[in-house]
Amino acid sequence: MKATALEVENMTCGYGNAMILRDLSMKIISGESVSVLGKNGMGKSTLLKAIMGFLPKARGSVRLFGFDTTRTRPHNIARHGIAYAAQEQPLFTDLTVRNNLEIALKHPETFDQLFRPITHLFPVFANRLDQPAGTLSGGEQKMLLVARCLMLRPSFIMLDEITEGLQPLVIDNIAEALKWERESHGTTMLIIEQNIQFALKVTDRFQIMSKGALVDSGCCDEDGASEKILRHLSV
Amino acid sequence: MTKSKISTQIPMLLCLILVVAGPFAFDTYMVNTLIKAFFFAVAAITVDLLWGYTGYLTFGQSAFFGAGAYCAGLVFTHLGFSSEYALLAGVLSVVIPGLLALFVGWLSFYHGAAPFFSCVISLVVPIVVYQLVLSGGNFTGSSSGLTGFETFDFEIESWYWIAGAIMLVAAIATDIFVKSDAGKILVAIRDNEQRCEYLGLNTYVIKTLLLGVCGALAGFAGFSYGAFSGVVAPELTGFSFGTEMIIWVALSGRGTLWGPVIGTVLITVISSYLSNSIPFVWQLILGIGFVSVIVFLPKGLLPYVIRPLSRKSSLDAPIKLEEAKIQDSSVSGHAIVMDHVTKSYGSLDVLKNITLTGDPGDLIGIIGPNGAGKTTLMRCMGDGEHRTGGSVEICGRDLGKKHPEEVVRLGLGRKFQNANIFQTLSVSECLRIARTIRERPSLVRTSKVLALPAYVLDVMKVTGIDKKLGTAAKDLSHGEQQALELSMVLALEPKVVLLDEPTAGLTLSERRSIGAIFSALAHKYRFCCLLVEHDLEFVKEIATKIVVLYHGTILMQGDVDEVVNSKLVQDIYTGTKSSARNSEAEK
Amino acid sequence: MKAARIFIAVAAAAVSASSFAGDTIKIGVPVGLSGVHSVLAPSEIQSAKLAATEINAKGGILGKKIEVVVADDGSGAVGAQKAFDSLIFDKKVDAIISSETSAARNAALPIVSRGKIPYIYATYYEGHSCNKWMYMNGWVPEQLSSAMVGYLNKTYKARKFFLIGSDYVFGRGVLKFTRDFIEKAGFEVVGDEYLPLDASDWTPIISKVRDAKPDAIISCTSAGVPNVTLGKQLKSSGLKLPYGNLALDESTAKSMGADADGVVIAGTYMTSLDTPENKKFLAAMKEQFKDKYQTPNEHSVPIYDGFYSYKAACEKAGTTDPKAVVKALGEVEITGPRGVIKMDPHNRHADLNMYLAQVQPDGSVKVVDSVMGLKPGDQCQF
Amino acid sequence: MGLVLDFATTTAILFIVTSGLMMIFGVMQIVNFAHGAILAIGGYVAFVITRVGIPSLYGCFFAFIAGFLVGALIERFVVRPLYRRPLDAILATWGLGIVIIQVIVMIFGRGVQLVESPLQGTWNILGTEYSSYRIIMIPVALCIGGVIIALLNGTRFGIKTRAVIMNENLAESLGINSGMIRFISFSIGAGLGTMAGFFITPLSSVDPYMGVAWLTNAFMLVMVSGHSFLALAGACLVFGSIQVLVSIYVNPVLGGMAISVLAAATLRIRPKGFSHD
Repeated sequence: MKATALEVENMTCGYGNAMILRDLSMKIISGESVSVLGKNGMGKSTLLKAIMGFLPKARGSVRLFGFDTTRTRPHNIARHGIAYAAQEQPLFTDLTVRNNLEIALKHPETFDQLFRPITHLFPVFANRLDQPAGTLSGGEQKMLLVARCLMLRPSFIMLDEITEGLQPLVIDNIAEALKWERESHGTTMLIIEQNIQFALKVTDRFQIMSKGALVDSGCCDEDGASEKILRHLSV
Repeated sequence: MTKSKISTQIPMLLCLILVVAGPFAFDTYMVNTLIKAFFFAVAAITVDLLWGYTGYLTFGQSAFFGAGAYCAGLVFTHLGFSSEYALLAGVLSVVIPGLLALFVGWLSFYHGAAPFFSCVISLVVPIVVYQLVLSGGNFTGSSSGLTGFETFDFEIESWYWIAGAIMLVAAIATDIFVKSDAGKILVAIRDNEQRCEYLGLNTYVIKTLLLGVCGALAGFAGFSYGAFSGVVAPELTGFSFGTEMIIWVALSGRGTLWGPVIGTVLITVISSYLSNSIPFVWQLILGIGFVSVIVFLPKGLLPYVIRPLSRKSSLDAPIKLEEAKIQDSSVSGHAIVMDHVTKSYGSLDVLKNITLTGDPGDLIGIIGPNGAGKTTLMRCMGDGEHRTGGSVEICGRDLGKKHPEEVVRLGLGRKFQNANIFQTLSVSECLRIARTIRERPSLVRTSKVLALPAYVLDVMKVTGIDKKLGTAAKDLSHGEQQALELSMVLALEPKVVLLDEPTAGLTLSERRSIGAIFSALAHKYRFCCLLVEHDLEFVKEIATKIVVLYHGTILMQGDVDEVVNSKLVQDIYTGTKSSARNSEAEK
Repeated sequence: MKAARIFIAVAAAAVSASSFAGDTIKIGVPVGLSGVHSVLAPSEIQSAKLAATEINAKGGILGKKIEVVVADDGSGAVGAQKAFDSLIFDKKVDAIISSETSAARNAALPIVSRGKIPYIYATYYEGHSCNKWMYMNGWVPEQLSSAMVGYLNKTYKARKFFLIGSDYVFGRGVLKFTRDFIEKAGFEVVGDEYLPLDASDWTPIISKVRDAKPDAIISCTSAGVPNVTLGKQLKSSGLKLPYGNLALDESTAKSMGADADGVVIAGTYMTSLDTPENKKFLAAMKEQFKDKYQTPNEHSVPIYDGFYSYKAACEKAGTTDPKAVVKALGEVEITGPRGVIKMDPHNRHADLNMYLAQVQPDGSVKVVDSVMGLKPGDQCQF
Repeated sequence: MGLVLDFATTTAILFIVTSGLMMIFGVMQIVNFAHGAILAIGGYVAFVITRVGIPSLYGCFFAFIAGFLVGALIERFVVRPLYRRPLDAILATWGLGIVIIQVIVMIFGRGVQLVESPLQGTWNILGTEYSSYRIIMIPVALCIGGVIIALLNGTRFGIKTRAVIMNENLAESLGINSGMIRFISFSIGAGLGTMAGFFITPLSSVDPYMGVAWLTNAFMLVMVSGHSFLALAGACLVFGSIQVLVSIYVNPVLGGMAISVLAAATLRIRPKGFSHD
């Protein structure tokens, strides 16, 4: 039996005393890729922030790779091998592309070695390392974000609406990169999405979130997965 | 007895006994020290009012105290002493520091001034006054100050009773004021200035006036001090003295009025004894005490001294709810009209050409994905300075560049996303402050009756907060807090109500009851409600009209069915729209 | 409640402390332990203690031992009020002998009047301060400015003077007198500038001196920090002008060392005075304070003299009754390290010997001129 | 020429004195009101070092280390609980300043100590004799500025620090311990403060209250400069020069408050002050 990567048990949390997530439980096996889908404002981003340690938990617990991280501070959670791409302000726009990629590395001297595969996945960065990240286009910034996650050689990647506002080509590029990562390193992933096609492409199973709770789930390759999701997302 | 009464009466009684009995119990030295301490205590009261109650950290009260003292020193030195000149100096010592304080207030408080900025200004004021005194040469006596002028020829006992009476009057008057309905506004400003503005209170005018009064009071205390001691020195105007006042207030308990009074007197007395025998150790103890209190007991010591005495705290006499007469509420024409409203940050357009109208009885649901500009849209309705183009009319009147507190008076109420209330005030106090623009609160009395419009009473009844009038707002559940904020907004008797994600974080049953309330508000009481909401099902059930906002533009507006069934909205909600739309945008 | 208990305890302590009265004569010595005068405080306390030890060793005053009570006046008016209040009304001293700033003295006078005890102001000051309980035994500008201006003119042919002072009663008072004296003598004042008491950056004033091109500088800052910083900054500014400092004392000069090289100072006391009284005084100082010995100066020696004047007055009056002592203070004459000190009962000031000296590169002081028995001019009328 | 040198040296001295305060304010938006006391510590380090006979060139390192250690203690025990209460942090650090000053008084006494200037005399700059020590302050300020900019832009610590300044949550999510960064920045800021105290002592004298006079001006300069050290240098130049001009041509006392008043006026008109963003 494979090890558990993430285990959330009866977690209740939110901002101040407004609880966004109520009694939420979920489990991800090591090597799995899971998407969480749902409409806006249902608490999807809150879930990632809570796992990452940015929100205090009123009740319940979070375990990452067997460690209890319910009260661990974000930087220590990051050191458990978690790569997280937030939806808002995920890059240091004033720092260069290189600095953005390098800043989280444990051993900066391994930069060149780690960067080599990235140039294959996202050739666009090969000769733009010294450009401030803020001057990249929206799509390039999202790619940089994925690149940063991959360069950490993480055991667990969490992406928050990485495809938001992107061209189909870029979305495909990112999907390819994530597939490559899973094939070559077997990385566990938790992906928040609005884009159903993308989610089905890069994850094994999906969960639907509504009003702070997980209300449905399914396998991405089962028949009618797409329809099942649409039922929840449409009105 | 109630908690608040005990915490007031014991210290008040102590002060009274001290003031009456002092000359019989103490020797000349102690009496001398106490007289000065009483004058300092008056200054400390002003610091407490400004900082403890209103939340404005000021280093500057010494400037006003010193200015008052110099009024005494300058008049008596250069014009001489007589009863006419004494009167002149006394009047000047109130007028000059008062005007100076009003000027400082005008500098420090304006729409959008950061609290940090006001604090910085308060630091500069004593420096400027100090330097002006120093540069005054023989006129102000420069570094040496003014000494040896003739002054009131009272016996020391008389001085003691005069000083004590001044302190008691100042303290009791302040006590009455901070407990009155109007005084609660100070705490409201400290707790949540933004909410105050959106309740129609002009907070910067209130703060400026308060500073003016506090400046005048500190000035009078300074005048008395100068007249008593016969010495007016630049130190009295300086920044160090200003921070000393903060130390007195912080150690004994900010926001507790009698704490600073007693604290100031005690600290002044103790230091007058210890600063001669162990001067450095005493300063050290005071410094360590101050740091520890700030770090560990931000409320100061008094609340911890008083607490054991008031274990059996119960509520004040219950407040009675009553129905208020609503002023003429008919709106002819549109309740709100937005015409080509634009908001941009630099080259980034957050809102583009928004045009929509709302009528009494409308409940308009505003939906759209994250970052569509929903909250920005609300802000453009609530604050005239926010939009960068286009025009807004509320109840037929142009929004112009009006600030929130003026917009509220046009008939707009805004409920924020997070429960935006006054944490430390009780439910009834929160509601009373919300009624300020309708019913002028008393400066001296606490009213036992709270008159609210019928629909507010309805909301309170449905949500159960009418049973919790005496509870501090911070002790309510999240749902109750949302209900409280809604009640506060409605207590303004608005015509247009903005509701920003009012159901976020609520339980299912709470959502249902709040939905019913919204429907009633629009349909029964003819408000024009604008509701920003993610939960389309919720909107679908209660809205009369839906506006779909997407990337800063109105993608669609119309009937509920029309919108909900459209392909466009389906696409947005299932994510298929986003890629298509944006690829266009990127080209 | 707890607050009340503390309060009662403090109040009780206050009452009990004040009800003490012993068989000693208490003499209050307020000094500037903090603030600009803090440089001088140690030497002042030593003078007072030496005088007390010597007097007690010879049986005290009228058979009673004397006790020195020191208080901090913070070198300013507000602190002085606290110190005098405490000394007179709390510690119940019999007399006060002090060498303080003028602001401190002025602020304290109303308290002395209320306390009704003898007060000897034992240092130089700007003059014309009068109180029926107070005597002075230090110099006033009438005695000093004439000596300094005369010397600078005689030695350096100086006719254009630049005056620099601390902005306080003493600085302004002395320099105003000096200015009048210079102008009366037919010379010229090309500038006078003041900085606040606590200022330590003299750059702007030094720039002005550079532009005004005077023949000599006369400064009258507060003793202590301003004196040191001005000296240092003048030295490092590269201006090489004759410089007379009316408020520099020997020990400060010594600690400044090369920074004070060449500065002309004036006063009624120099350690190098060759009189038996001075030699005996210096020996006793070194004997009593050993390695803690502070160089005696224009502030501390008058305190020492003040103790002996007070002793003589008590013995003449045969009592420590304040009124009688004040009367007697104007009648007695003592001989101290500075020579004969006799304070006038009406004018309240004393005739003094003035010495002019120049600081050497190692910080020591060499007497270069002297004027004996200078009159203080009309100061008070009692 | 004298005036130009006055401008340049005043700017340099102001920059030296404010850089430590800036370091702390820039990274954590906390104003360290113990800065005055920290300057005094530097003064006393200079005093002790000249007594012991260590060449003053090394002295500034000792001063830095002393300040660094004191800063570390302050951060750990006083400032850390107050990150979310910046106004209280001002008060607590001010109280701490009182404590430090009293401790100094207890060890060294209330009096004024004198420290020999390591560089006596004057230099002739284009025909003007000018205090050599003041002139030396210009390269010292440039050095300090250069080292800080190199530290923030060229080192890994610097990049992490800038990351924390720009977006603390993001930095945390990348495994950067923002608490540690703050701790180190505060300590460095305090170290810069003592070093500044060390450098200004030969210009004046050493006494426990020596730093307090500098505090408000330093505070106001930092306020108008926002996060940027370049803006700080600019503010020091502009306000320092105005201070010199007002002091010479109007009144030295008014010169003393020129910085505060102008900075406050600048903030009223342009709340962001000198910083670009």
